[in-house]
Amino acid sequence: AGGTPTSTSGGGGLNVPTVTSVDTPKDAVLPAGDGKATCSNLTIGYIGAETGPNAQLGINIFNGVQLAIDQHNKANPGCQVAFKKFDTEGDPNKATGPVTQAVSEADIVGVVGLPFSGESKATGNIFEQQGLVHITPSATNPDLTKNGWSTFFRGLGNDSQQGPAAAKFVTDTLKAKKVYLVQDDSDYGIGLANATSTALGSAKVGGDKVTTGQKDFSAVISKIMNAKPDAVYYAGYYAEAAPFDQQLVAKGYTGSFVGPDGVKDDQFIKLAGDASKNAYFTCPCIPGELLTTFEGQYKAAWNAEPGTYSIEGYDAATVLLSGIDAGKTSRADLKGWVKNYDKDGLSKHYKWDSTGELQAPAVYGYKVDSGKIAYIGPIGQ
Amino acid sequence: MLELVALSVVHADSSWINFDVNALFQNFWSATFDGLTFGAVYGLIAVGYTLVYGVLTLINFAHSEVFIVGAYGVVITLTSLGFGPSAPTIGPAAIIMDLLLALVVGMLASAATAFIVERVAYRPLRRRNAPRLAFLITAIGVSFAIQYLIFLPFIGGANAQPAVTMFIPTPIFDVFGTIINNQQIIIVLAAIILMVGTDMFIRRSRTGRGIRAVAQDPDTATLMGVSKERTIMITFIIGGLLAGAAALFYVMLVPSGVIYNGGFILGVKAFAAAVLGGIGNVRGALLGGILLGVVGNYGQILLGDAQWADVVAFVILVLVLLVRPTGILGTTLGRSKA
Amino acid sequence: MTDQNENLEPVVDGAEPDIAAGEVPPLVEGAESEREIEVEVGEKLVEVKGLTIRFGGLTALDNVTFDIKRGEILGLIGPNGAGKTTCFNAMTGVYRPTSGDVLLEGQSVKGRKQHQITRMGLARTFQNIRLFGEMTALENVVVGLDARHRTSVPGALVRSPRHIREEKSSVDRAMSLLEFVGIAQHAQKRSRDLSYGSQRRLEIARALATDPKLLCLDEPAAGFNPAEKEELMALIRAIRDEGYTVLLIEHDMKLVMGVTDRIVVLEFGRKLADDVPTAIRNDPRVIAAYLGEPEDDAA
Amino acid sequence: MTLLELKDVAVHYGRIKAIHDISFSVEEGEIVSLIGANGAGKTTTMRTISGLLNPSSGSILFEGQDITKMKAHLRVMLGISQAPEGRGIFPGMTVLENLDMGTFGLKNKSGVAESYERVFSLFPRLDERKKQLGGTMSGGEQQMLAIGRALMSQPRVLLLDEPSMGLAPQFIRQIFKIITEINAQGTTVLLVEQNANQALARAHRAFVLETGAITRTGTGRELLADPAVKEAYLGVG
Amino acid sequence: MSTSSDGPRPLPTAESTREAIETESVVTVRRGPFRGIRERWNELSRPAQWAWMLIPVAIAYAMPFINFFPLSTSPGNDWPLTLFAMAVYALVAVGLNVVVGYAGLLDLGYVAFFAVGSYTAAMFTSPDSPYLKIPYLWTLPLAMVIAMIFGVVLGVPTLRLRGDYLAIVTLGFGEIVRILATIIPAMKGQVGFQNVGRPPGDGPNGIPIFANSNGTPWYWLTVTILIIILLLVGNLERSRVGRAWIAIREDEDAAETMGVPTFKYKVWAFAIGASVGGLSGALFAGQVGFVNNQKFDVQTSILFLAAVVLGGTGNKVGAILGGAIVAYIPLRFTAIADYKYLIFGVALVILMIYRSQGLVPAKMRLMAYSRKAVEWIAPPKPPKADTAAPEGSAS
Ligand SMILES: Nc1ncnc2c1ncn2[C@@H]1O[C@H](COP(=O)(O)OP(=O)(O)OP(=O)(O)O)[C@@H](O)[C@H]1O
Ligand SMILES: Nc1ncnc2c1ncn2[C@@H]1O[C@H](COP(=O)(O)OP(=O)(O)OP(=O)(O)O)[C@@H](O)[C@H]1O
Ligand SMILES: CC(C)C[C@H](N)C(=O)O
Ligand SMILES: [Mg+2]
Ligand SMILES: [Mg+2]
Repeated sequence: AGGTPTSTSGGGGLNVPTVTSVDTPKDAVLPAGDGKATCSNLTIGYIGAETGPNAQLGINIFNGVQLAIDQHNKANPGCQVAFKKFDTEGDPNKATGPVTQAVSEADIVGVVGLPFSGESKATGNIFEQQGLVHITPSATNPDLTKNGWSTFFRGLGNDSQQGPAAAKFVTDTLKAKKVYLVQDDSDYGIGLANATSTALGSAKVGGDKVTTGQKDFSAVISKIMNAKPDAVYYAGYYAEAAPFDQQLVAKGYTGSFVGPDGVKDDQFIKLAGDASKNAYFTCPCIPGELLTTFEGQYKAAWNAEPGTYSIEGYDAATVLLSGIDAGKTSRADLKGWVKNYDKDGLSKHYKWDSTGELQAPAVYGYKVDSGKIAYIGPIGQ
Repeated sequence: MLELVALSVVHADSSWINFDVNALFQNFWSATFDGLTFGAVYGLIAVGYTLVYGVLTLINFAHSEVFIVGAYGVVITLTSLGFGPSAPTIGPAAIIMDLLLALVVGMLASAATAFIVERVAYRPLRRRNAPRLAFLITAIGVSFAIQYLIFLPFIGGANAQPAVTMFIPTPIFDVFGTIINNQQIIIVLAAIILMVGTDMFIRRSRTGRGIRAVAQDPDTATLMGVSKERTIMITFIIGGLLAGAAALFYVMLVPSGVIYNGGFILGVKAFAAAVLGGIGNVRGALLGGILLGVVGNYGQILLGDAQWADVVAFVILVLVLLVRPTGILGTTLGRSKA
Repeated sequence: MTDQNENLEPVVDGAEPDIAAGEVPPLVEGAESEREIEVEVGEKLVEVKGLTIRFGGLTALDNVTFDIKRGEILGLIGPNGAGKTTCFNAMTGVYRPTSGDVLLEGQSVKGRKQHQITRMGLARTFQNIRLFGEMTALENVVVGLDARHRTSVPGALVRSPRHIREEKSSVDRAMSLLEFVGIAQHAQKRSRDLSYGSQRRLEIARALATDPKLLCLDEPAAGFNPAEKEELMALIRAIRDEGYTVLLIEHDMKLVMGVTDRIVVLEFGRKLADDVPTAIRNDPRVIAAYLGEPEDDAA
Repeated sequence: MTLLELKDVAVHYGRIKAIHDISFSVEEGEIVSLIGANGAGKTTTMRTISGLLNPSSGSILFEGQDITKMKAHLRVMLGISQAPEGRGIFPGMTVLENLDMGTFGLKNKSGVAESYERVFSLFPRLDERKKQLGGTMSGGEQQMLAIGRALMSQPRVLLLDEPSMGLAPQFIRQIFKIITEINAQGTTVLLVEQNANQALARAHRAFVLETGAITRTGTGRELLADPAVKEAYLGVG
Repeated sequence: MSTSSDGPRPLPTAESTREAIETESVVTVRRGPFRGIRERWNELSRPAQWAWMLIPVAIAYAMPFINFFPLSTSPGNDWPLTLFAMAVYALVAVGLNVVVGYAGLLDLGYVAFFAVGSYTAAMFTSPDSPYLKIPYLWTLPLAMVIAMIFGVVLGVPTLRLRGDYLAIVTLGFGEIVRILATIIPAMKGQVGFQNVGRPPGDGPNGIPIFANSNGTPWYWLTVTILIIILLLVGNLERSRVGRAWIAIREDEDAAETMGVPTFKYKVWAFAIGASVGGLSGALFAGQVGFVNNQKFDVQTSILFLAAVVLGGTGNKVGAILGGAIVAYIPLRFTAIADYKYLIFGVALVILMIYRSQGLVPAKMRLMAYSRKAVEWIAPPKPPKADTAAPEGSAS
């Protein structure tokens, strides 16, 4: 994804050029397809958080899925695909019920989900047993593809790819000599932190752990202030990253704040307020919001900016829909279809290896620029 | 019990627990002052638990939601007053006016919630002479109901409210190389003033005596001319008012903390604070809150993981209770034996 | 079973010797004391030695010494606040004596847990009724009986033979006790719903169930009218006749004078007198401190 | 004039009918005694008058005003004060605070000082123990405190439920002296007692309550003389 | 408080004066939806009662096939798995009822024992754990033992605390266990343990019988265990142990004075409750097949408590009912996710207001042979409802 470089100054007094617009990959597959598809009573499912502490991440995703399906059905009068959601609250312990229910419903041929690594772990074998293909738009724990599941596909790079890229970005692009690494207690955060930590090597001057749901970061912050780092990398979600960054700045921190896909969301800016000026993001995802068409459609549908993983959800659904359009209307066929899929999506090129990992996931950089997430460009393959 | 859990599962890698005394020394004072600030907020919330517990022997789990509603009140007011993510451009006087307004709204919002909860949920139970546990479960039900009412997309939604910056904390003075900013001072002072006021009210005022009487023997209190219903209502309202105040300060500290389920854990902490200080005792509530805040911070820095904050806090709580079964300032209600 | 090993080993339940099948109490007249007490009738059963209890500044009991002879009914009287209940509490382990000691058959109760003291053979009723409100009268009594039972938790879990034996025998024993205090017909009522009088009787039955060597009654007649007091007097005598020793706190002189064999008078925590009723009645100090002019003392 | 009047008042505990449509009245300045066996319903009657229990039927009038539906704490304001059975001491309050609660309902606090003096002179023990927690007082001391507290509220009518319970003989006599005394000072008294002799001797009028119904009425002396009453409540001999 | 000797009014206990006011009216306490049934039930002979019990048991086992619209949780959630969840919650409630309902100890950290059970199952069976592996079914008793140890370890220091001080301490303990699960690497925090063991056996299609997607066998297993536990708890209830517990609940001081070693029995209550909690945890872990720190939070503890009280504190049948309902409501409404917890909360409030005593008001039978007592009473009327209750027959 190329674009037109401009230049503004971001956090940490650095000067990182931003890319203001990304042109939609020309031959990216879109849900609409050719409009000639025919099929009858097929359903695509979303299984994941609708409620619970991480509801918003789920909402971002299924809104993307819903959008794709609506576009498809609008364009293909002959093929009306139904959409059905199952709530797991993002909790592994609550996931088996909905998943079992979903796989037991014959008309569900493909699933987008599950968003979180934990719940994906807990339920992957159920999909496997019933041969139901599912593409996760966001679960990034590397081990997920090591279970030998033939039905599991990951629609984005995993943490072991993002980590090194992030490290490189912080040290090279942001020229940080001293990096402080903070992680939350999610497997996502942990996995990512480990990958990043090793890649950072000596540049890492300190590390700390915070908790999902934590609001008071004063203790961590006072340690950071003593360590005087140039950059803080936070491996976790925006729910904690936002208050963290905000309190950090309130305490007079002047360095830059870098977060991963879990943090890269408009919510982060909303919640961190002005503090977010110093923020950069790494993400194995391309900027949905910069794809003007997609952003427009999404906004029109949900009158909200596309959130983290909205576009991954949209793409995942598209992969499945295009299969249906191609007449792959049985679970087995659709699974085969995804296995051999090799096309551009809006966010990236989708081609999976035998384990279900994307073959060439890239990692991209972002920064906050005048209250918006601005695209910097690819920062690692 | 800590040790046992540890032993049972950790042989080789004990890297998870480290005693970084150094870090503690380096950050001692900042940890202390931050602990004070957050502790003061816990304390304000704790009063609600302490008072309601006093009159109903009820752990009012809905109080955390009373608090969060107040927080929503504060944020919404400030936003509508033009506050946003970036620091306001208006003059200090104007800011103070607006903050006071927000404070009032927050307090009223919380108080109203507390009042309604009392009327809708607890009073019917009293009418039916329900047992204590029935009250407890109702409280839990109310807590759920309010949380997920806010959760509904067309009310609060799954997201936290956008942050509002009230003012940029500016350093006032420097203690042992640790900067103390106006925000911290404001919060701690305000909390103390509110607490002392409440404490006075409970101890001195006629209503206060009524509250204590109902707490100890509702029936006899009635025979003394105390209106049980009215007294209970007032305790809920006082608790609500303070929770609302706490909400403002909390939003000051954590502008992004205003989310449908944002009160619960805070509530648990506050209740712990109330017990630590001696349940039924207003001063105890503040003391307990501050203690939890400070000690939690120490533990967290010493042991190097935010999670430890709660562990340490609760262990302290247990130890204190084992030494003083009724909390630091708590007195047994003189229940003589036989 | 003998009291020796009963008292020597600190009584943890399950540790007591077995009730031989032969000793299952006789049915209807099953109320009499089952204990073998080695002190002879008329000898010292309990010795209160220099008992002192202070609450902060206040000395509730000041070096009080008296003893209770097996088989007697000893009255403990004195003005309000004299220290009677406190004395009870010290004997039954509710309060730790500041100094002094209480001996039951030569065994000190000091440092023993309340429940152990009860098992040693000191049972009491409360000045204010304290029954287990949700339980039936019968169950209340059986809780008392359980003090003598030794089914372990695992035993109960698997309904061991001993458990079954004890459960069966306890019904008979409990019913005979209820009958003895005269409320057998209420056996299945929740104790909370019983009338005040019945509750007082139930408390006595429950205390008897622990099969005490000494039964301590704290103002059992409070709130009774004279007629009812008459009945109570009869009951207390009957208890004594069943072989129990009784310590009685009571403000009603008619009752005290009527049933006690001997009276100890406390005033301001000190022992004022210790003598037979007739002597006490005419003891000028007692009259001054407590009774006042007898002829006024209606009822 | 009639100060307090009950008209066919019935009281239920759940389904149990504890009081069966009783009616009686108390004239201003009287001492009226209510005697009866355990469980007869005396306490229930008292609690109903003071408003702790609601009658299932019938009505209660105070100075002709219907107070059947009036909240208990408001009745106190009218001058109905009760020393409850079981004393109802506030265990966590000191003796002084307990007494102070007695003045809670008073509109004008004038005379409170006198009340204190009066109570303390009646019960020196309370004076000695001003700072002791109510819950740690002895049974009898608590009884004194309960009565003293009732007096603090300068009531129009004083409801005493077994005031002599747990008191030592000389105090019992004193209590009854006090009762006549305060009555002489103009306070109307409704007295529930097991100590029937004293109660009847001191009462202008008295009622016998049996299983929730009034079975005998008369002046104190009449009932004292009544053989049936003697037999049932005074104890033979 | 100490000094009320007020005739037949509910006896004020050490716990709270308020109790006394609450239960002014005895009859409302006694009434309950099943009152009539109780009466008739007690007329029945023991064997007859046994025979009758077979019906509900049969229905219980048949539940997976009773899967129709208003009742069933599909399309939101798989019905057999829902039933399993309900059964587990029921089991939890039965265990917690021993602590809260019988001994009257307010435990807000019960989830800790559930967690201990889950982790026991996970760490001894999951390939993700370095420790020695044993067959899953063995972890059930093991979980009980380990949880019981935890119960004692928690109980000994804390059970000296009275009333709600205990509540907050247990709540803290619950949190500590969860947090340690996060901090201690060996317990793998949110990463958790995958492929937790299951009972042996494969179905025709090669899918294990006890696959985590196959609710029915898990449900039957749990129901069976539940019944066994019920019988055992029933035995305790009708023994000196049960009486000691209730006595402690009613008036701890008086109990002590009546020779009940209160502390010892409180610890027992804790230990027994804990072991049942651990058992349920192990079952749950087995079905889900994955264990991490996410489920063991305060809310869950509180839901457990809600289950007990909802059903009727101190009543086994009630506990089962309560547990089932608490698990059921949210799952029933998964389809309308946004509203499910709103509905749940409101339901709790309404149920509590209109069934303050719980769905099945407590009526413990504390004696095995109380029927014998009847012979003693020249019966004006047959023995009151006090003696037996529907659950009474579980002996
Ligand atoms: N826990 C305590 N703290 C302080 N003082 C106490 C405590 N318990 C009892 N006292 C005091 O000790 C004295 C003795 O009390 P006790 O209850 O033994 O009196 P008593 O002889 O039973 O009187 P009564 O006949 O009224 O019951 C009383 O003055 C009481 O106030
Ligand atoms: N809370 C209650 N629930 C059910 N029945 C009750 C309750 N309180 C009292 N009763 C019943 O009401 C009747 C009257 O009780 P009450 O206490 O009024 O009697 P009393 O005359 O005061 O007796 P006492 O002389 O023992 O005080 C008794 O039969 C009692 O069993
Ligand atoms: C929604 C995503 C942030 C989830 C996260 N990547 C995980 O693996 O759990
Ligand atoms: Mg006494
Ligand atoms: Mg009475």
